[in-house]
Amino acid sequence: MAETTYREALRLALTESMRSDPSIIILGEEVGKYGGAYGVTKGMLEEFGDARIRDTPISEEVIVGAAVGAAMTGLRPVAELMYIDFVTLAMDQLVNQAAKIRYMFGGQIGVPMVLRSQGGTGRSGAAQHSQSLEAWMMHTPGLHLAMPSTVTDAYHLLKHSLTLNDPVVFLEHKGLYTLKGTLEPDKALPWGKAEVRRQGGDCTLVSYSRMIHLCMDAAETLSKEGISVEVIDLRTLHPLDMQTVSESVSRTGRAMVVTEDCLTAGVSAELSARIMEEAFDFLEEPVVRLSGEDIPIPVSPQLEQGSVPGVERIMSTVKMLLRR
Amino acid sequence: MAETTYREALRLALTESMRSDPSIIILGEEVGKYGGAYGVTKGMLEEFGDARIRDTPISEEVIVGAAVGAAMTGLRPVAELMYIDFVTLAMDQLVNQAAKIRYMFGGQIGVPMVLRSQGGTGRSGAAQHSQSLEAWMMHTPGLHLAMPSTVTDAYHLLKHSLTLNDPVVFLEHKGLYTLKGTLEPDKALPWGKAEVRRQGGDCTLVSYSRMIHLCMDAAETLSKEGISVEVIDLRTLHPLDMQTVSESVSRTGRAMVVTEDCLTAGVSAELSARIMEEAFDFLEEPVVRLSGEDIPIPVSPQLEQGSVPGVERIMSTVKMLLRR
Amino acid sequence: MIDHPEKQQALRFFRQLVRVRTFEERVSELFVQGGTAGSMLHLSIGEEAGAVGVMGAMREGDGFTTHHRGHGIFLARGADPKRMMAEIAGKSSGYCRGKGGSMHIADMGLGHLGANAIVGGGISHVVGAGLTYQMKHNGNAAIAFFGDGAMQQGILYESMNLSALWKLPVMFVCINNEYGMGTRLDRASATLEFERRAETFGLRAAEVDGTDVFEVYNRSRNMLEDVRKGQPAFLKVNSYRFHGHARMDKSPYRDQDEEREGRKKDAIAFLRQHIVEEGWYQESECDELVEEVKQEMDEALKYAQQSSNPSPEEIYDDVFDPETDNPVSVDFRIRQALHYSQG
Amino acid sequence: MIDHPEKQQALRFFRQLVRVRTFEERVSELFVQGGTAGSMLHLSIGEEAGAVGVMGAMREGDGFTTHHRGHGIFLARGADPKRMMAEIAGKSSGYCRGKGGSMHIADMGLGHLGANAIVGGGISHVVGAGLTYQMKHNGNAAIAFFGDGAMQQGILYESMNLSALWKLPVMFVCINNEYGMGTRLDRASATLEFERRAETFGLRAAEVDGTDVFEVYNRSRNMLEDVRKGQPAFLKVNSYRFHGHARMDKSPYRDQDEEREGRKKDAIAFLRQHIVEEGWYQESECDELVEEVKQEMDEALKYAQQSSNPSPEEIYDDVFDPETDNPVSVDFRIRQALHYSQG
Ligand SMILES: Cc1ncc(C[n+]2csc(CCOP(=O)(O)OP(=O)(O)O)c2C)c(N)n1
Ligand SMILES: Cc1ncc(C[n+]2csc(CCOP(=O)(O)OP(=O)(O)O)c2C)c(N)n1
Ligand SMILES: [Mg+2]
Ligand SMILES: [Mg+2]
Repeated sequence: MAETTYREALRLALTESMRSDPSIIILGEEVGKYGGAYGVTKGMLEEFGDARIRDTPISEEVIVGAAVGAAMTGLRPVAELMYIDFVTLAMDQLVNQAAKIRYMFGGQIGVPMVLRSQGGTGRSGAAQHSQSLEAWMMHTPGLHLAMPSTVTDAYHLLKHSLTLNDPVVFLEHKGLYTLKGTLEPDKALPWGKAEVRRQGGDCTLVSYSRMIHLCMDAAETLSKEGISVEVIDLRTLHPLDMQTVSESVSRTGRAMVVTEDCLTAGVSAELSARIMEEAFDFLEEPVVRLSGEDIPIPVSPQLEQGSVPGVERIMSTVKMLLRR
Repeated sequence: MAETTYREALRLALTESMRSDPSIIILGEEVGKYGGAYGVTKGMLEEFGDARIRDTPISEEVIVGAAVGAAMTGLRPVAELMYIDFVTLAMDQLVNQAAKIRYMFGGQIGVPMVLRSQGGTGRSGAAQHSQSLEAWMMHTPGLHLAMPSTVTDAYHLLKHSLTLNDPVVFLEHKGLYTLKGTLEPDKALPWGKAEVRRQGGDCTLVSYSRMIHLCMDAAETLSKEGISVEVIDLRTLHPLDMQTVSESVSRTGRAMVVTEDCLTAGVSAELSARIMEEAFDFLEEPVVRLSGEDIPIPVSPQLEQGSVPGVERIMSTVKMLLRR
Repeated sequence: MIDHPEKQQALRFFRQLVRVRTFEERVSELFVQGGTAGSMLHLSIGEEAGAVGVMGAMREGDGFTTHHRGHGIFLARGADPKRMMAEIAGKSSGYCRGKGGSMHIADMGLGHLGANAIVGGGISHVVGAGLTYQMKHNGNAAIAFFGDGAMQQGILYESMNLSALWKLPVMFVCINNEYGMGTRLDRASATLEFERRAETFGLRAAEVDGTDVFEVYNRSRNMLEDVRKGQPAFLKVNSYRFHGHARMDKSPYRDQDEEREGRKKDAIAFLRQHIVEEGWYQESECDELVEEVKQEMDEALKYAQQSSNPSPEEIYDDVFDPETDNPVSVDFRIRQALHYSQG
Repeated sequence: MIDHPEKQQALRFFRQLVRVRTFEERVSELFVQGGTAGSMLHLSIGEEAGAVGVMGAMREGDGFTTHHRGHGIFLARGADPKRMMAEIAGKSSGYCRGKGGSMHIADMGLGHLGANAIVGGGISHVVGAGLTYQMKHNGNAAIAFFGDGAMQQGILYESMNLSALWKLPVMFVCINNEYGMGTRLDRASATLEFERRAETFGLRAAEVDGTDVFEVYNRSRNMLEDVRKGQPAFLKVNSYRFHGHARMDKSPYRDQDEEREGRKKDAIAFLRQHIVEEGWYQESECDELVEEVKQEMDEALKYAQQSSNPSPEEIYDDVFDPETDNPVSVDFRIRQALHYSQG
């Protein structure tokens, strides 16, 4: 089968969904003529026209707010924020409105929208263009939260997002768009189910998005040293598939969470706490959290790299955890 | 000594600080003529005049943004957001600007401002007026985060906030303003130091803000049943005094974190993970997280109450933890 | 003999105005009895003509959002006062089953896309609704109601611009009651030329006397014709907030004379006088109508009082589509962690 | 013989304009060599007169913020091109010690309160700076530079209103280069009457030809006089973005003819012609000046290339005031949890 990029897989998911569901529209900055800042929607304007692929002004708050209103009245909008860092401008619409409307209104209506964006380091975007802010959304009841790491997952998770009746925050990673892989369009991929990317018996690495690839590289190298690491890709942070995780940890007895977001009060805190809660009796060591440093992201590529976990540090931390 | 309310203690802290530091100004909605939605700044307009106590339009984003600019140029602004729920409108200014300016600019300048607000349940404010959003700030490097529970702490923490050279998010609780207590103006209260509010040997309760009082009530009742609970008030979530916490947990072997914010990816996740990391060898049981439910806050007073921890549930959970 | 159409309209409007005011008076009673859910209760007394006039010009299928002071608007739309009152009391027979309350009443059936407790929070939703209507070519319009205070929220201008840029069937209605909480308009806004502001964002704009329900109605109707054709509009309805900001506020920040004058701007009194002068109703007939409405609202009040509270386990309902997701309780998690049986 | 003052000014402006353009050309080279930190590099070629003209009218003590396309503005303020270039390269000799980069250059000494990578993000900071200056009665002004794209960000209007309401010494300068990324102004804005918008928020407003540095300068100087007295102002400087949005963008979305015409709006070419026509400089003297500037910028480039990268442990510096707080590394935490010795 031909290789597909993560970017293309996303585009394919959007395209196929739009073909079969006329209520889907895309709105955001540069999604049309420009084809998206990271090229995800390139060519879609030509197929779907400017009524369904809508370039917007630089007005993040109304981009999300209009998506909310459209979703309430019968459309299924995909609102794109160019960088997740800009969600800071639309938190009211995301958190106080989109996430709460079904509940506040007593279940009368859902808000079937997808907020697509991308985050993370890797392009020296500095402090305002490199953040990983998924913990905020994970902390917000009412939001689904998908963070695909592979070509096939990007495709299926986005397609599934476009069938849910509640808001989905769909976070891509700027470092993954050029990732290549074989797209398996027929793979069964239930929403909210983690995937064991690699089996192993010595310890369990739990991660998602770009960090999965670093974990896999680390696991591969470690395997040559006789260390057997299990790698779990959560795929979605809401729903969160703790069953797969605790099953694994109860076998390995050692767990390490790897995330790119800042350590303190980040996603790794929740995962660590949950693992302890669900597999306490099996834990030989405390759950280890290898996350981004508690700092803004600096622009220097060297410093940027040091701000988030890398393969070397994953390996050395696994070894510490295993007392090797 | 005369009893003082939490509200008065805050006002006193502001007033004394403004008397001694002419660079302090207050800006926000209704802080002047109205005296603050919860009455904290009542009467201050009369003393300090409208150049220093500034009513603003309903423009949360520029309230925080103007505070940032004022702080960078020599003032020490106290920006008030009427409800922490409205920080959703000013997250860019708080997170991308205030918290990162010192770092992005290579240490050239700090942003000495205090963002005062209040959160929590207790007044049937419903989903957009009852949230506890401190986890977002705790997850943001560059912010101090204070959440006082007592009259004396409110006073000292606010005064200290007004001496720091970095932004402080100062979160009051709408249910505490009428709390009475003896203000100890001379108490030494180092920034970032937790307080053991009650000593006990059977388990450690870690909490802050309003929940402290519920923990204390629960501990009192439990003591009559022969259960001895230690209660630790964190006071500030950044800095976070884990030393006091782990010292306690290493004695009691059992820890429970009580917070009002939503459970998932909330403050209790960080505290739970940290306790495990720092006191793993001493833990007889997993750290227990008793937090707000993962739901928006409903308006019905009965439902609202059920959304967050109460004294009864603290007691029953402690008993479960102690297998009584 | 067929009634003069103006008479019919006048009487319809009069009844609606009285209904709004009387409803708010009952809400106020409910509050005093401690029967409302919470203290954040904002009465629209003094603003009735804005609600009734604009609503009169709206059509079935149109959508709208309101601010926190939206009881009157929804009632004028045809809401059931019983279910409104029940919602304000936080009861399960309310529009939102006791989850939303006064500041979050909504009803998709009547096109009420929701009251909002964030100043400016609901404005952008009508942009999205307008987009839906435009794409469905259904001729509907989407109307955002908000207060003068929201005129300083940035999202309003983003919303205006986008509506005009995309030629959406959207109308922005500012219910100007001269105050945002304790702050008089001129202490919040550098200029008072709100219509000019709207025009520079590409909207048609006008202001109307919010004590004259006919003027409000006629202007809205005219505007809405163009709105439906893709020319978004802005309407400022001038009125006065008779009472405090919230039910407990005694407005000490307002000048007594100003208040006295302000309360004279009473659309109901004006219309009643007009109706009597025109001979459409006699005073006694007006009294009868008022009495009828009182009974209606008394019943609403009673209904709310007698309705039951939602049951505790309902807190987990409707966070998500029940088909796909349901939150687990904190207690469940704790029991799981401690290996306690669920119970 | 004393030079005509206009000549002196013209030559000063000419040098500054050439410096800005040459600086940007060197930045572009640095990029091609892979020497810039990141690809988010926005050149201000074509916008030089806005930077030089407004800056010429500013005084010592004035503060300002810029958008992401702010190199020229800061250079015109008197920045050291070496340290600028080093910052763009992410080196420790840069203005922000390699932490900020192109989009976050700042220098408190020169009143540069920071470039900002959030469209509209720095605008409100001048409101606060203006408040400081007002309270200190120091006669300073605070100026926000931003692009036409920021005209649709709500915070701009909140900032304008507050500045006018509080009579702050604040000036808003929109460097209109007709595009926000790939979107031409008329596809982003429902109306193009930005000055009218500003006026409805209480500002004095004007637009100027951004290819005429004298016009920009004179208008700014006039405006700033009133600004200092508490009358905030808005200035739109019309120009054209000669190159792509960021260094890698080839602007496929732009019409070729439009680009060709746009690039003719060249403030440098116009001024040079004027200078030669007036006989203030001969062509050869102009060439000499250009050569001098080239050398200056070559040196800046070399300086940046030769500067060293910040050292890895610096990532923990300056998150907080070093006197009060310093973050602990993730590795430290892990070692602590696993009882490993630190190291
Ligand atoms: C974003 C936001 N800021 C502040 C508040 C608190 N608040 C509630 S109503 C109100 C005044 C609103 O004034 P206006 O828009 O004129 O409406 P009115 O109350 O006069 O009907 C304020 C400040 C809020 N609910 N939301
Ligand atoms: C809040 C925000 N939204 C979007 C972006 C991405 N972005 C960066 S520059 C830009 C275009 C800005 O246009 P304009 O304000 O006209 O400035 P110019 O680039 O033309 O100088 C966009 C959309 C951003 N950095 N910040
Ligand atoms: Mg008002
Ligand atoms: Mg531009």
